[in-house]
Amino acid sequence: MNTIILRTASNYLLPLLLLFSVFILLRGHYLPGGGFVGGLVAAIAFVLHAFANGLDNTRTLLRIHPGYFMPLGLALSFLSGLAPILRTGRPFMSGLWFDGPLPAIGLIGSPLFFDIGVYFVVIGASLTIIFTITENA
Amino acid sequence: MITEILILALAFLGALFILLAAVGLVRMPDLYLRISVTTKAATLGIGLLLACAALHFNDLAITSRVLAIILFLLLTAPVGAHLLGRASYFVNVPMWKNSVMDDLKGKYERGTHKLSSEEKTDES
Amino acid sequence: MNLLLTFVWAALTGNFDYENFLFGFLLSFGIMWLISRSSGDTRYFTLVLKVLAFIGFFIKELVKANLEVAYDVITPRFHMTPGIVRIPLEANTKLEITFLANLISLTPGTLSLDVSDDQKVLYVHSMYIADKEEFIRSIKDGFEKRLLAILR
Amino acid sequence: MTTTGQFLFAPLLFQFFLAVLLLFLWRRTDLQRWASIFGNLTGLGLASVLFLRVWRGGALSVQAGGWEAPFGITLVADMFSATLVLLTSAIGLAVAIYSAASVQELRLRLGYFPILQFLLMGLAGAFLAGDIFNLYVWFEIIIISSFVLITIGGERLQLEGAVKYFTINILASVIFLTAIAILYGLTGTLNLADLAVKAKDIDNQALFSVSALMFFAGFGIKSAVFPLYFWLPASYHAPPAAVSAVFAGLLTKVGVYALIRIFSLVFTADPFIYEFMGWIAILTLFTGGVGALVQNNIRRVFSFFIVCHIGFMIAGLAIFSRPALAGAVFYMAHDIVVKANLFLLAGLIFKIRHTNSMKKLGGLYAEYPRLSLLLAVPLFSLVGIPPLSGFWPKVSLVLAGLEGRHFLLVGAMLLASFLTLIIIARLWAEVFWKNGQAPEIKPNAGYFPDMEPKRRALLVAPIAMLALASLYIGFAAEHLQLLSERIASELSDPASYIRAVLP
Amino acid sequence: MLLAVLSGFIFALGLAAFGRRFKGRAVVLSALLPFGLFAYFLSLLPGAAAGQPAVYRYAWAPSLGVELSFHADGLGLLFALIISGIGTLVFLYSAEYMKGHKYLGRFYAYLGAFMGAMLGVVLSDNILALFIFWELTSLSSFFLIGFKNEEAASRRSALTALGVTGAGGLLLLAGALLLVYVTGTYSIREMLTSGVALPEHGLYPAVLCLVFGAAFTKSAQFPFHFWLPEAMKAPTPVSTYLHSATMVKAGIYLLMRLSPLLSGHQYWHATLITLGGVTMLYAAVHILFRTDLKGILAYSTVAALGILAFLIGIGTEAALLAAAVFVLVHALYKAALFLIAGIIDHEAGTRDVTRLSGLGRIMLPVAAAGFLVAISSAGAPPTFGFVGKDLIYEATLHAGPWSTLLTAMAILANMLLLYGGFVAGIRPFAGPLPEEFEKAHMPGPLLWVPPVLLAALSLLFGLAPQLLEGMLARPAVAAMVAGQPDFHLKLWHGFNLVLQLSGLTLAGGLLLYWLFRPSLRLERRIGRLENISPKGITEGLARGFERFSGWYTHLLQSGYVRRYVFIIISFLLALVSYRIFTSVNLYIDYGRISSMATYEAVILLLMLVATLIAVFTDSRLAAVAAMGVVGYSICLLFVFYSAPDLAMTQFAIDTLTVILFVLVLYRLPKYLKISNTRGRLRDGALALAFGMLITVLALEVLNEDINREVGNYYAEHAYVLARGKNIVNVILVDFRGMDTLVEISVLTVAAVGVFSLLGTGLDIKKRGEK
Amino acid sequence: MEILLAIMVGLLYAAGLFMILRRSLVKLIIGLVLLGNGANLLIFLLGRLVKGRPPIIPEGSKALAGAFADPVPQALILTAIVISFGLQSFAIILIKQAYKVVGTDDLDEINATDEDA
Amino acid sequence: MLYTLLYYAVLPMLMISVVLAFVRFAIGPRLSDRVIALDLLITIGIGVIAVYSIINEQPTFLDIAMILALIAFLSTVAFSYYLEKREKDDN
Ligand code: NA
Ligand code: NA
Repeated sequence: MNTIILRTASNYLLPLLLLFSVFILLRGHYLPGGGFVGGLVAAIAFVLHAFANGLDNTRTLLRIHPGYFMPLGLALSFLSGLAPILRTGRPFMSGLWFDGPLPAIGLIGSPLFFDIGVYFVVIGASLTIIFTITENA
Repeated sequence: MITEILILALAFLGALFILLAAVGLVRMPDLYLRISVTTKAATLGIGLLLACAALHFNDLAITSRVLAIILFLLLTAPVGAHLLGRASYFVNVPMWKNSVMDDLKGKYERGTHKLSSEEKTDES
Repeated sequence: MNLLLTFVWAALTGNFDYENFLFGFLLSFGIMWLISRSSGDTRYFTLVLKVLAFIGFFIKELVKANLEVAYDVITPRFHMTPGIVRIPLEANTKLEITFLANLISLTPGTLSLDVSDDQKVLYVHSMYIADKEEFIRSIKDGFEKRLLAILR
Repeated sequence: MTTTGQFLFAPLLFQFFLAVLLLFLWRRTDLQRWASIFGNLTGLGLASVLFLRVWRGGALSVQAGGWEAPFGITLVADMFSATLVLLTSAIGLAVAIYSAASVQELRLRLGYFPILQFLLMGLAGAFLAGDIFNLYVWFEIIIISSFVLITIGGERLQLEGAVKYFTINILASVIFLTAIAILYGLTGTLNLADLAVKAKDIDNQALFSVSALMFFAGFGIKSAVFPLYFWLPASYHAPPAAVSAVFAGLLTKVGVYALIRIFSLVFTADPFIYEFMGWIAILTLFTGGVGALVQNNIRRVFSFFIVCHIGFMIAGLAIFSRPALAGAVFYMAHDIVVKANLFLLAGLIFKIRHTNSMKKLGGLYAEYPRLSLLLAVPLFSLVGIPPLSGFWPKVSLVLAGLEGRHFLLVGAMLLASFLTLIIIARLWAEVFWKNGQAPEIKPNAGYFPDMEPKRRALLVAPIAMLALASLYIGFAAEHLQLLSERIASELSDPASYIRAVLP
Repeated sequence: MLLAVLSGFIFALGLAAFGRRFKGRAVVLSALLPFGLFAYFLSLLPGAAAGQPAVYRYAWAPSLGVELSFHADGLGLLFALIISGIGTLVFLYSAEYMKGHKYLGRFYAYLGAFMGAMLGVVLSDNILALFIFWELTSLSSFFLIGFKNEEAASRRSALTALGVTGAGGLLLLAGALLLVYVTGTYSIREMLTSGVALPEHGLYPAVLCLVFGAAFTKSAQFPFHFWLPEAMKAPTPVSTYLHSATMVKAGIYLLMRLSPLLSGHQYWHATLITLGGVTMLYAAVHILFRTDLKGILAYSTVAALGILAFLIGIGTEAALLAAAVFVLVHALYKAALFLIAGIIDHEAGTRDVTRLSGLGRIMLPVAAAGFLVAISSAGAPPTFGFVGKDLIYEATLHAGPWSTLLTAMAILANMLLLYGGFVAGIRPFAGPLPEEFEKAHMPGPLLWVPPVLLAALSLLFGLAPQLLEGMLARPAVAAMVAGQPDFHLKLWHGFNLVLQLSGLTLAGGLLLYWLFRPSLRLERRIGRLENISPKGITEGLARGFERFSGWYTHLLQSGYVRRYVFIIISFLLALVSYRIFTSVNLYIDYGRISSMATYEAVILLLMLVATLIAVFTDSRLAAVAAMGVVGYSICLLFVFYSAPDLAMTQFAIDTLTVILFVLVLYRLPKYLKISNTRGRLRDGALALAFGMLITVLALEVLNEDINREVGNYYAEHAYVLARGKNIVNVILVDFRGMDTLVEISVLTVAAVGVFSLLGTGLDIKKRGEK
Repeated sequence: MEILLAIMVGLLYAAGLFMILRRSLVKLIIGLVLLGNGANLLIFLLGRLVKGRPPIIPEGSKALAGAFADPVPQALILTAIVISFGLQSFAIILIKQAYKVVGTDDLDEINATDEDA
Repeated sequence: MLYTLLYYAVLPMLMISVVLAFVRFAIGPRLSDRVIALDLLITIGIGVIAVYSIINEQPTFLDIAMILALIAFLSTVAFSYYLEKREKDDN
């Protein structure tokens, strides 16, 4: 849409929303949120950017095709599930935690990486779907 | 106690503004007026209600969250109103019969939606 | 911008610890890096505080205008004289125009419909246009002037 | 948690790994081909190891995340599951090879191989799931992958078929989910073994068996039983042959598997259901057979046969005696191999003649005598000409039917066998015997006759592989019968399953 | 013995692999296989005669009850010898007859497989193994009948034969398994000796029906006989082998084999006598109306099969002896007649008896053989046929109250058989040689020696029937009756009633032969009755069934998704409501119902109206927006009822869905006004009923206590063990992380699917532009 | 509340089904969405309703005590929602593409696959 | 007192607003009217959540309000996009 009002606003909304999405992702283990919602919010941020600035600009911004987020996220989730098998021989997806919380993020453990994987898959999938539709619409 | 009264007053006021927006939405005779009425009244009302929550919980984390929400609303509500009003104009949503002027008439280039800034274009 | 985002991060998490600030800084740095590649101008939010101050002024205006509209909504007869007005702009950067337009929209009774492609004219829908020139002047002297004073 | 239990993850996680790997290889379709073939070969190896371990040591179970049942998600491999996982891997390998030779480059560039791998993973997962909601989730990955595979390439016929396939399968999912809601509302647990234990303590048994009926409907749609089968003949001929082969061999069997699993483990108390299933089996056998009789396109013939022959498995479940279950399981194994092969065969015929219409086909026997003999194996195995594979389970099923005095059911099975015989014989006469004409030559159409020998071999090898498998099933029926009997005895004694899951 | 039975299959497999090298001398040498078998079976005769038949057992699939257990008793060996003996001759004959044929290897492979299957049928002791071989005979005969597969008629008759015998085969399967169920054993011998009095068993009629169904179809009894004349489309050696000497006798064999178990009840005897009688007379009369040599022989075969069934039905020792002997008699003369017909066809180029004559001048040995077997078929002394016919009359005369009628029937049938034999074996050779056949010449020895050999045997056994008595006939009959049979085979019994009847038969038959001329006119006349013949009726039924199938299939498989959905939901609705209203006690436990706040009511109202708008609005966008409202209302419900994570996700996803709709919709056309009011009412009724069902179910479930064990465990352990406080999130990433892993895979696949679905569109477009 | 919600769930099922039974592809998808919503709400309802007590362990405590909403159905619904989203997006694209290729929104005209060729 | 007044005065006012906004949604007449009504509905929803979180002493619910505030506007954007694009293509 050819309106500078939206375009300008979206330039500020995008970082804000992205930030917010990471926030939601990281706190998910303690409070409402998590990879799904976080990923959705991030995806929505990019969709908004695409509405305002056109798909091509958003593409350039992302540099890689959003589709690549999906295998990336899947691999991350997969590895975080696999780690306990490799490390301790416990079953797939057993929780594996580092001792002591990290500042600002909290406890680091395999479920967190799992959730980050989810985050990426959700971003990748939503964006792939919406971008594909937009460019074919 | 004082905070409680303050909260109540703000909440009441906020709800009132929202109610106002809702009544306006129903009563206003054309779309542009409806947009005009609702966007702001509701934004104000929500702002007040959220402020209540911030006051009530009295917690920095929550206050900052409330501020963030208000900030988002201030940022997005007018943009949304602008987009919808503009789009509605394209699809010829009519204005109220008592409207006094339409400076925008004929300024859009058909097809591309390029908007000219000329004061007088060929009136038809 | 980076600092602002860092601040927002801290506000969101509600934790103003040193570490959290650092993490927020790194995070927003990352996001900025991601974004700044596409948009050229970096002369953003040095005026953040002024903006916040302006918001204070604005809330006052907001309440005032709201009451005006409320009266019309509640009373059975409409007193309004609506229409779309062409307002020439002094503001010329995108940011200025966007701010102005949004503020006009946020004020009850007025709605920014669009900005011309050469960014010289703002078209506004308003509920009360008793006198066109008078209305245009109220916008230009009220919002635009104050806003530009802050932004420039 | 023993290390043997851990091994249960291997086939499943390997499939997942392969799927993700193939996604990473998005643009490298040449690498995808080989990754898929060798990956599935490895997968087959892992599945075989799992099978052998279960064969030697009895049912295995493992808790994902290490949370004890019923709190975590349980994966269970009893003989039934392990067998089906093995068969899935075998079909997966065959189809991977066939796909490498036959699927158009355009489709490969749109993610054919990764999606196929996700489908295979979903199948393996569904067979191993020990948790009803986890089963639902596996079903969903199966469904979505099959949607994608059915539409990949985007031709008109595919899209039309997909709309029907899609609508009805989603409906099935909703029914399944509804049934889960009711079940959870009644019992508060999702673990199958735990459900089996808690089933007896439910006060409102009537309501419990109502939820069983909802499951029956949901899985019945997946298994394409009468009157829930419509989507299948409407869509299975649409996608590429390799895809149809996976669908035909495995998708409906997942539904049958689920039916057998829950109606032997969780809902065993209500005789009404089995009686009712008997009628469903009769009508399925009849409707499928009759439907196949009037088709002209050979893939549609096979589609209706899928419906028809599901009736045999449902019949076995309906009779619900140990020999009947053995028959049903045996039939399932046979049907997986043969049906998959039939669709590969239809694809091969299409590559040769560029049509699947019986009216237009002909002369294959004269032109390709040895190939024809190879193709005769799955065709006549399907009929159950003894001693080919389809014959043996019928012995168990008919005998069990007679013992249970389900004479009408036996009659329906015989009628269905007769119709199958006639239809396949006619198909043979039309496609192989009748004088045929070579199709009009279209350049670059990817014909069998124009193919280089290596590609031809890749195309024929999986058919030969599956034909050998069905010959093995037929001539060494004792092996599979022993296996089926063991599975049947495990199924009719849920205690062993429960013991494997709940300590 | 396993090797003996399987050698045919091994031979066939070998040919399938090396078929191309199979020509010239190799073909002739292949006859060594059946000959070797013949010799082997001969060597087994003494054992069988001594009551110690050779036995072989191989456990193939014991848990399915299938063993390859072979048991060479007299009855089995009688058939095995016929199979291998005639097989030898047919192998030899075919080497010349089919010389140079493109698919000679294939032909011999089928023959070999068939021979193996047939041996399996007659030697198997395991009833399932018998069934297996039985089906294999059907299958190999399908390939043999359809050997000239480029001819449509040939394909059709192969299908007919397979249809009839295949149906019978399935009946046999059921019958065999029913026998297994009743007697508790898979071994036929054990069944016979198990002491189960089957005729008194409740399932006896069922067993009988099934066994008869199998035997009658295979052995071409009326009204299932029609496939046999059709099967004459096969090459003549095939007709010789399958359709006269061996395969058609499989049904007879089955009846003979099971006779001790199943006979003794009037169902058995009455059915066999009646149907056998009808078959022999019906087919015998048909002989008169045929002009094609093979057609005549086919009908006379059917008649002979009728006689056999008839004899088994009589069931006395004499009758069974007559049957056993007649099997051999018929095999010898009918095989010879077919071979001769083949020679005539080969040399003269026609099989039309109205045109054939005088060929005896060219091919004297053939004519001699023809003459001999013709009189054997006529039952005239001194041939083996005479012995057989005498035994038949002997049997019918002592068949109890109906003996006169039965004897009369037998005489009539025999007269017509005589006519058929003469027309086929003598007529083509007698009389003057027409010009058109002058170019015909004496066939090669591979063609003429086999019929001559058979004719010689007919004569030999006629002159010295006692050769067969001890070694073959007695053990064969012993297998069918209790105790040791007591009889003597002789050519000359003295001047008794039987002899007089033989004379009568000969006189009548010869009279018929002199007076009656086969003609095309008659053949056409009977052709007009085709529609009401069993064949016509069966074909009509089949066509009707196919029409019905088409109608039924299209009725259900209509192509309309909504109709499918309608049927599926109706089914579910009927099933579940039936169950609910018959077995569930319906009530609402108000104690468990929580109160409701106004705001909740408002949200529900919102949802309700929005749903109605989504359903009934004419604007698609309004429907999408209404759908959005439904989603947002649900989101609020989630907020009220303690599900913040759900509320967030629901909201985000609802918004994304709306966006998706909006992005796609503007390309799609507006709603069409297409549904009619009646359809809407019907669908609405179903939909409402379904919705009500769900409501009722939900309310009933809410009456019950729920077990909160799992949820409580999570609440207790989420922080302690899984280190998270948002339990829903902990479930998603830890307790039930498996679900989530699959779920994100679903999302990935969906996204890839969207990409590829639209990607194809792009590619197609590009292709179109280029 | 439970009664009304149960009725609402029933209505969602009914509405979804009714839409699927129409001839328009767009309605079909809307119907599927409504059905999915109905199923999710049903799980929610049958997991029993608890007001204002989200299953989140409050700050400072190690376990959740007293009344709280059952987290299991919530997790299930969350999974189901995301899955339906995937399926629905695919469905939406499917109808778009079907309309483009087949040229109609009328389901009754999409029946070539059931005709024998 | 806070609870009572919020529950019996503020919440009902919000609910009346919801109903009113929904009336506009239901009667339309144009898509734009529905969109603006939808937008208002969501906005009111934010308010309801805010009040609800005070009533139930559950600050976590404010997070949901935050998500609503962030995303709500996107559907408005989408519908506007739709209107504009459709009009553009029609010309
Ligand atoms: Na499926
Ligand atoms: Na399926």
